[in-house]
This record gives sequence, structure tokens and C-alpha cells, in this order.
Amino acid sequence: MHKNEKIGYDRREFLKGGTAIAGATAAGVLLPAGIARAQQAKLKIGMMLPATGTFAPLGLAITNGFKLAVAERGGKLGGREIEYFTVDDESNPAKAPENVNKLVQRDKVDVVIGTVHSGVVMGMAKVLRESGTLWINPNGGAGAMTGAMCSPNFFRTSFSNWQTTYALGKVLKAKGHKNAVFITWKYAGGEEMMQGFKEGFEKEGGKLTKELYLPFPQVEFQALLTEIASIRPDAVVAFFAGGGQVKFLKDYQAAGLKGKIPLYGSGFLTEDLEASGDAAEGVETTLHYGDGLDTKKNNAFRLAYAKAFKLQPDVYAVQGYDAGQLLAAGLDAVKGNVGNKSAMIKAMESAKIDSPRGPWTLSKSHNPVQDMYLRKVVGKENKVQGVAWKALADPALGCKA
Amino acid sequence: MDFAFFLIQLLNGLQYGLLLFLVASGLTLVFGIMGIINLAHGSFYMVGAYLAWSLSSLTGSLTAAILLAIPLTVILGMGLERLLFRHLYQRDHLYQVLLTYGLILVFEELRSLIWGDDVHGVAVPALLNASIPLTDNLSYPVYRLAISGVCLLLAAGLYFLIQKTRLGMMIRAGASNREMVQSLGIDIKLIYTLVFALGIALAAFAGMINAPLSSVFPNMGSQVLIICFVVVVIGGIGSVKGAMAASLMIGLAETFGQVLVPEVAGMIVYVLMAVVLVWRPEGLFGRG
Amino acid sequence: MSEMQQVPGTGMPILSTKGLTKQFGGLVAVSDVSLDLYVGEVHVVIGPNGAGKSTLTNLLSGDLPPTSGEVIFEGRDIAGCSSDHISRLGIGRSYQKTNIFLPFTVFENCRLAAQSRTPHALRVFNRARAYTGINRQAEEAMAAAGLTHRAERIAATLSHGEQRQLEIAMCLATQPRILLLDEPLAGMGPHESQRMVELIKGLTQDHAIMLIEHDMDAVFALAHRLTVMVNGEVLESGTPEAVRSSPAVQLAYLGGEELLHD
Amino acid sequence: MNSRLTNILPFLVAGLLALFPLVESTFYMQLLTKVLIMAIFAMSLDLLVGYTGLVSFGHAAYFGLAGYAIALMAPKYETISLWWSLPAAIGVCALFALITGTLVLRTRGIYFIMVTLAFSQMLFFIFHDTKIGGGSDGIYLYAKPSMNFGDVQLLNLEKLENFYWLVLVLTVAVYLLLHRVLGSTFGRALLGIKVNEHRMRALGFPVFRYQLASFTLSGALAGMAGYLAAAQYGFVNPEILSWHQSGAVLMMVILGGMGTLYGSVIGAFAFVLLQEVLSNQAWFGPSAKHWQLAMGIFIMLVALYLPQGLAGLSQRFGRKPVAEAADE
Repeated sequence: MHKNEKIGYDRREFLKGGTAIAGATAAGVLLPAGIARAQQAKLKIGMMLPATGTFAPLGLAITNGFKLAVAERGGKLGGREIEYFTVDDESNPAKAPENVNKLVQRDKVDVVIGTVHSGVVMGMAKVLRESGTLWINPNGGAGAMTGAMCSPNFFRTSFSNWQTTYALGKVLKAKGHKNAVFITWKYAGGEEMMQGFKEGFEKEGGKLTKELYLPFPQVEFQALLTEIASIRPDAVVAFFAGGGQVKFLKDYQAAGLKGKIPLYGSGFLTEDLEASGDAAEGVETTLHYGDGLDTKKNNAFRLAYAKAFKLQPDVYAVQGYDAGQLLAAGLDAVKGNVGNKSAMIKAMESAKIDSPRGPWTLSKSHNPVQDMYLRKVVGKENKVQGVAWKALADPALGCKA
Repeated sequence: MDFAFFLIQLLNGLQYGLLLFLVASGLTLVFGIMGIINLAHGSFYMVGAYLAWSLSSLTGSLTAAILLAIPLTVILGMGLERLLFRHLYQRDHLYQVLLTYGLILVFEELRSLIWGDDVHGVAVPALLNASIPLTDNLSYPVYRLAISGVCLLLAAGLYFLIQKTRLGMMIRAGASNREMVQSLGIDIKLIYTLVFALGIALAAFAGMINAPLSSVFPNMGSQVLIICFVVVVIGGIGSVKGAMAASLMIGLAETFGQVLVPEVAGMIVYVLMAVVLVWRPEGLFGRG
Repeated sequence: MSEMQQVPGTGMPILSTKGLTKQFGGLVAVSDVSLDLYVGEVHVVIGPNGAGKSTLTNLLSGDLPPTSGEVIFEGRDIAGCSSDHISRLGIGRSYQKTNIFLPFTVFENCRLAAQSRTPHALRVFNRARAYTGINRQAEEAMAAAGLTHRAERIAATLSHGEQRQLEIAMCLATQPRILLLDEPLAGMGPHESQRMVELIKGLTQDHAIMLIEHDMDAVFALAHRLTVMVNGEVLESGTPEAVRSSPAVQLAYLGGEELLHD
Repeated sequence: MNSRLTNILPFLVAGLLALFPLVESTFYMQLLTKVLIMAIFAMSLDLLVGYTGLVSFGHAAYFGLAGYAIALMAPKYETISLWWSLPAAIGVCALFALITGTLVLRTRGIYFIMVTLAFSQMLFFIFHDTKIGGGSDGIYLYAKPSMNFGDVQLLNLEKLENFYWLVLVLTVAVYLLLHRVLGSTFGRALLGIKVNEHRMRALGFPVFRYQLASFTLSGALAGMAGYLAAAQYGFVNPEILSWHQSGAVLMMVILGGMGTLYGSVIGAFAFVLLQEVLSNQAWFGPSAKHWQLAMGIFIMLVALYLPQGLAGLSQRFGRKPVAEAADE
């Protein structure tokens, strides 16, 4: 595996090979004495997350989740104290390479954790593939990260966009829906989710009658809702996030479609039940997590999180928490010696993460292989109805690893 | 698309247009009368929406929230005019762009500090919380109709204010000749303060009344800003009539664009704007 | 045509208008104006405020397009041509309200004006100051307008009279054959006025000049031909003597003995 | 300021900057590379705003277009020759500027500001909504452009120092080019148009053609900056032609001081570094999260109290006004 990759995991191998990337400063760390010192030194973790703008709350949830995982290990990972470096990525892809460079080159972090926005993830991928820095992505679902761009140092603890809708095909089939309409924003994330649903649904013999797109990030859904009414599909599948999700649910209800044409979606559609009010009631979604998942691990996690941060955790907090767990698994295996990257990656690859969402493992492209739950909004809660797809793995198209 | 749905889409387009008018009207006034290019107009829209949310969760009524918030925004507008904008009337548009760009950042951060970064829903007033069935599976929310009504009233009110009242006469005179108005003994400074406060109150009011439909969320201002600029420029700067015509035009173009040519829906309004300006560089109702 | 023989610079008019009309909405600012300009002749247009004199100038210079009518320059109708095009044909103008480049030096104002005549104006790599032809032209224009001693002053710091002179100098630097001068004496003191009159006189030989002026001393000192406009229309046109003695003019405009006993 | 000093100062500064990789050759050198690229971008806009009197609020269109041009021209996983790809990208931008210029130059003032915005938004949506350039996820450039002469590699741009030096050389070249252009009869005419467009027309200048030439040149130089920006990080996303980007470069021009080329360079430095400093959590702790507040206030203060920008500070000590500053 990863044979063809140019990027080495072991820095000593690196130097022997005479590869140019390692700079003069890095060389000092690589001497035997340097390694000893490095184990003493604090582990440098770079958090590249949105601190401003629409996605700021997601950034916060991820940070909290990550820190909870660290706190559960006595504030240390692999026996090492931690020093955090943070960069606000502003959810601006144009600045992404530069921002991640701050962590990699300026702060010389051992691990990068980030981020929410898919476009920013794409920008990070470019830089981190070249630098070979260990990267754990706790959210952004861009398929390419664990697809065409995949790399041994890339890990994701969240989902690929494809995963969040693929299982819906089976769900719709089981409900007897023969055709459906997919509605989302015209942007890469939306299109990937549409693709995932289409594949899953067509495999079950269903027909995706129409793909409806709204220019990003507009929230005037009226025209498309009218179009849906005139098409009269058996079901509607939607993906919207941020300000869009709440408005979509409300407009769907106000247009009188709710109750007439059943609404499904990737779980993000119903992640803000407080603001959505009763417009979300009864909507069924698939996601790798549900607040009400009644397992020991989840209950313990929710309690600890609420205690520590005076907030209810959400799926983003879980993903951040698991990023901490995954990193811990790697560091434990090498006893905190991040220099031994190949061993660390090996350990992370084979880790079985005991997550609040249920146990999961990594695919060979380093994306979670996880259960997708079918959830239904009841009251203010995403009630888990069952597992829609057991151990769903992203097809990782284009990953040559 | 059968004929009934065509009619419904027409209605959708017109109502979306009216909604746009609500936000754009304040912008065009400040633009046209004071010659101020206000990029922060969208921020006032956002402030209005957040005020509606926070005050309505405090009082439990959107109507009460709006009644409380309007004076607040008027005061905000007057204060900002005195403190900041007054210094820029004689200067190039460039500095107005600069100042108001800075203002966007400041408002966005203050919003984050005061209200946080979460998305919030605002309840539709119970009285208007119903839908009118249009077809067997589609109905129209009464609240949308109510907003359209408010927009029309507002348009009529603005028209009356500017064309028929003494204040409107002074405003019009002030827009065309500052010195003349001053020589007539009218306090032009006061007029500008009033117009600016009116413009801001209109933007904020649009945010408030639209909050139940759009929900409130960070950066909601910049989403609406650009499209409103397009409205104002197509309609002709300073023309309330033009803003109305352009709003409806854009409402229809976007509505039918999304349904008929979804591939290029995102650029349709900008193409429209470019075409209009190449044909009539001063906008549809602009003074040439 | 009989009148034509009486004035100097006879022959074909270099510029003539036929039925020139300009309407602003319902208001007719210039109505059916026909007049001729000859090289070697100063054609003065007088009339009360709002008579349409400046609008007429704007129609000739291309600042405004006429509603109807013709402007014949060397046998071609140039009505509605853009102002830069008309300027390049050799029709220069000065403005009633001083219209110069305030932040630039006097020299640079004139140099820019002269530069407008260079055939390869879009050159981006030459050095502006290295163009001796242009510089000479600018210096000549400054000299003609009596501004040489002010060459390096910023235009904004000049006195009002000097700014008016600069206005003319810029016009001259474009080496026009026709000069349209819109109230060049406005706001000038007697001394400055006198100099300006001399200046215009000196230009008469090689140029066709249309002059709009209120200062009657200057008008009669310069005019070879006089046109009186009232309410956008030509009331009377002819030699100064003929116009002066026209009863209609006396009644409508001149109305005073001051003119008669001059 | 003594004029001989002004003449050699740019070279002095450039010389000092050329030595920077000896001090630090990783993060801060790359940051400086970005600053220089933004300086080229800002200078290109200054040609329009400061010297032609046209306030464009859509200049990112040309910047981004060139970025997409190189990313789309480059063969996947292989390097692209700088010799033809840079001129080609610049050419694409010049052509686009020529076409859009003929349309937008029909308008003035606020309308001009808004139509330039409209064209850049159009481009934004073309790249955001279609698959041409990878949609909203953006597109990668896998390797830096190559500078080969025959089979000989003249300069390996994968080495970051080399790329930095290339950008520095191009920045100086653009500065000198614009300095020369602005001192030419063409440049004088542009200034004249900025000061008094109406009078220029009356003097016989085909104002439109001058403005169009300036607009095209400006678009082409913005394209050069965009090409370099795309090459630097190898990643292009629709966000690079968003109106925020257009706004940011306008801020740089005004912040530095319009109508002074060196002001644009100062503005680019100040803007990028200020952002860097204010958002640095190591220095400001948790309040760095709200760095945009400080940035916003700073921008407003400049608008109110420093209309001549940072370059205006030096003018207060006896520098000549714009018209003469263009003199040599």
C-alpha cells in the first residue's frame, strides 16, 4: 500500500534518500539526541478551523470535541504534553494554502487538524501532500481528499459527501418510493451528495427524476419548490447547510409540501432543530451519528461534553472527539515519537475507534468505514430508527494508494 | 411546466422581487440622494434580523420586537451619520467604499460578540401563520403575501414621501443642488441625517420582517448586499420606481432562470445587469 | 451673399450651421440657428443670459448633440460628432467656467493640449518631456497667452485672470483653425481684459473665431460680424454697424444709448 | 525628498528584499512572495484607480482568470513552460479586459464600480457553477512552471527561493514598466483624464481609447499577478475572483496611497502583514479570533483620517503632487 507515493513517512529515511523537502531546522530534530528531546518537548498540534463566519460554531464544536478526547487522556497524547497552534481559516479556500502553511512552516506543527469547509480542505490537501505533515480532517467531506488526492498522511474522521446520501437509496426503496427529486446548492459538496444518492437509489431500481440546483448560497427556494410540486415525485431528497437548511425546511413546510411529499436528506439537513422548529418534524435523514444514539459510549460522551463545555454536543463535536482518539491511537503506538511516522500511520490505519457514533475503522484511503443511521426528527431530536447501512465505505474513486 | 404552474412561478418571481425591493429601496435612497455608496447596507439588514430575533425571543412577539427595533435602528443610523458618514460627503466614492467595507467587518464581529455565530429561527406571527392552497400539493404561505403587501405599502409610502411632501421636496432639491437648498435656509445636514437614518431603518426593517422566512445567520448581510446593488444599478440610482421595476425583473429572471436554465442560474442577474447598462448606462429610470 | 464681400477673409465659410436646433425636453434652447464663420473674422454672438449662446457653442464643439440641423465644416456635416473628433478637426474651444487641469502646472496644461495633436498619442514608452515638438508648441501657446513666466506654477494657484488666459493658451496649443471662445473676459479686471482683447485680435488673421461676450467694449473692438440671440433664436446677424442700427435689436436687447453713441 | 534618492530607492529596497532568503527561506519568505504578488496586483489596479480615475470593484476577475488559465493549461502531473504559459495567461486577461472594457467604459462613477463588479461576479459563477475549473472545490496545479532553455533548466522554480526571486524580479519589472508608461505621453494623458475627463475630450483626446488601453494593460498585469499566485500554491478556487478579493486589493491601493506606484507596494505590505499580525493567536490569544474587528476599525480610520494613504504620510514632508511625481 502507498508504494507509489513519493512522500516518506519516516524522516530518517527521508534524509538518507536526500529528499529536498526537509529543511535545515528539521534536521536538528532528526539527530538521535534530537529525538530524545522531541519526546520531552510538547507535541505541536495545529488547529486550522473557522473562527469567524457561518461555520464558526462548527469550528468550536470540533475543537471542544478534540480537547475532550485529550482531557480524557490526562491532557497528554502518547505521553506528551500538547501545545496548540490555531489559525482561523475564515472558510476561505483562496487563503487555504497560505493558512495551512502558517501551521506547517511557521509553527512547524506535528499534526494538522482541520477543517469544516470542503473547498478549504482541497487547498490544505495540496500543501499537506507536499509537506507530508500528518493531517486529520474532522469534517470537510470533499471526496477528492480520500479519492484522487489521497495520501498516506491524510486521515478523515468524519465522512465523505458521498457516504452521507448513498444509504438513502436503500431507505427510499424500502419505503416504496420509485422516483425522487434531489435538491441542493450548485457547488461541489451538493453535487457529490447528489451523486451518492443517485448511485444508491439507481442500484435499488429507483429513478432520480430531476436534479434541482440553487445558486450557492441563495436561499430563495420558492421557484424550485413549485417545480417539485409540478413534478410530483414520490420523495424529495435535500442537502443544505448553515442558514440554508433551516430556511429550506421552513419553506418546504410553508409551501404545503410537507406531509404530501416525504422529505429525506443527508443528516446535516436536520442538525439545527432548535431553529427549524416543527418544520423539521418527521424528516428522515441518514448520517453517521444521531444525538439520541442510546449506547454506553455515546451517553458517557454526551454527559462529559455537556459537563465540560455547558453545551450539547453535535455530530461535529463527535468528529473532533474522534480526531483526538485517532491521533491518540497513533501516538500511543509510537510512544509519542511522531518522528516515526510510518509506524504511527500504520497504527492509525489499523485503529478501531470506539466512537460515540459506534465503533469504526478506516478504509484503505483513510476515510471512516462506519454505520449510517436512519434518523427521524421527533420533537427536538434526531431519533435513530436503525442502521440504514452497516459499515459503509467510500468507494475512494481515483485513490491510487 | 403547465400553465397553472407557470402562473405560480410568475407569482413566485413577483413576490421574490418585492422582497428584494424592501432591502434595495433604502440603498437606492441613500445612494441617490446623498451620493453615498454604502457597502454596509447588508450589515444593517443583518442587524435588523438579529434584533428581530433577540427582541422577539425576549418579548415573545415579532410585532413587538419590530416596534422596539425600529427606533433603535433609526438612532443607530443617525449616530453613524453624525460620527462617520458626514465626513465623506465631499469625498470620492472610493473612501465611502473603504469606510463601509471596514464597517462590514466591524458589524460582523460585533454580531459575533453580542449574538454569537449560531443560526436562529424566528417564528411567524400566529395571525399570519397559515397557507393558502394553490394546487392539490402546493400552497402559498400567508406571511409571504403579507410581506408583499408591506412592500407595496412601503413603495407607495416612499413615493408619497418623496413626491408629495415638503420634506420630500427638500430631499429632492438637496439631491440636485446642495448649495441652493442651503441658501434657502433649509438645514441640509439635518435632511441628510434623516435620509440616512431612513435608509438604514428600511434595510433593518427588511431584515426584521424577513427574519421568519430567512432565519438569522452570520454573513446574511453580504448575501443580500450584492444582489441589491444589482437592483439599484439596473433601476437607476436614486429611483424608487426604478428599484421596484428592477426588483421585479430580477425576481422573475431568477425564478425562471432556476427552473428553465439551472446551469447558468447563478450568473443570470449579472448578465441582465450588464445588458441593461450597456444599453442604458444610467439604468432604467436613472437621470441621464 | 452680398454682405459677405464687405468683410475681410471672404470666400467660402470654414464653418456654417443650418437650422441648428437643440431641445431639452420641452425647452428649446437653440432654435433654427444658421450662421457662418470665416477665417480672418471674429464672429461675436451676444444676447441676454439664457439666450442659448453657450448651448450653441456646445453644439458646435460636440459637447452636446443637436436635436436637428447641420453643422457644415469644410463641406461635411459634423453635427453630432464627438467632441474629441471635432477638436481634432481643428475646432478648439474655451469654456465659460474655467475648465483646466487644476493640479497640473501651467506648462503641463499646455503640453497636454499640444500632445493631443501628436499622431501617435497612444505611445506608452516614450518620455513625455522628451517630445520637443510638443514642448515647443506648448511654449508658443503659453507665450501667445502671456503665461511664460508662470510656466511652472500649479494651475490651481493662478489668479482668475491667469486661469482664463491658460484656458485660451490650452485652446491655442491644439493649433485649431476655428476658435470657439465662450466669454473669455468673464471676471477679468480692465487691465487683463485689455490684454485678452489684444490677444484675440492677434489671432484673428489665421483663425476663424466665434466669440461669446458680454463686454460691449470688447465686442465692438473685435467683431467683424455680430449675431444677436434671444430665446434661442437669431434676432439679427450682420456687420456690427448693421446690427447696431437694427431697430429690432435696439428694442429687444441693446435698448440703450450707450451702444448708439459708441 | 531628494529626487536622486527617489530614483534609486526602489532598487535599494528590491536589493534588500533579494537578500531575504538568506535570513529565512520558509514561511516568511513565502509570505513575502505573496506580498509581492499582491503588490503587482495592487499596482495594476492603481493604474486604473490612481492614474486613470476609474474605480474598479471587480479587479479580481483578471487575477482569478489568469489563475484558472494556468491551472487549465497545465498538463496534469506535469510541469508547464513559463515561457509560453505566462504570456498566454496575460494575453487571455488582456483580451478579456479589452472585451469587458469596451462595455464597462460606457459607464461612470458608481455605475462603473458596479458594472465591473457584475462582470467579476459573472466569472465567479462560471467557475463556481460549472465543472470547467473543478467547480467550488477548485483546481490544482501539480507543479510549478518550468523555465528551461532547450533542455537546460535555467531556474528550478520548485525551489522556493528561486520562485521568490522570480516574483521579485517581476515586481520590479512591473514597477519600472508602469513608471515608464506613466511618464510617457500616454501616461500624461491618463492623468489628464483622471483630473478632467471632459476637458481632455474637448482638447481632442479620444478618451475612450486611452481608458480602454489603460483598462487592458491593468487587466493584463493583474493577470500576471494571478498567474504567479496560482503558481505559488498550486491551487485555484472560485474564491480568488470573489468580490472580497476585489475589495481587498482596492483596500491595498487606498491604504498605500493612490496615484503613487510605491504606495501600492506599501499598501500590499501593510494589508497582508496587518492581517498576519492581528490574527496571530500567539500574540493576541483568544481575542485574535476577532481580528477582523481591529482590521475593520483600522480601515475606517484610514478612510476618515488618511485619505492619501500611507504614502500620503511621506508627502506631508514635502513631496510633490501626483502630476509631478510622474515626472522624471
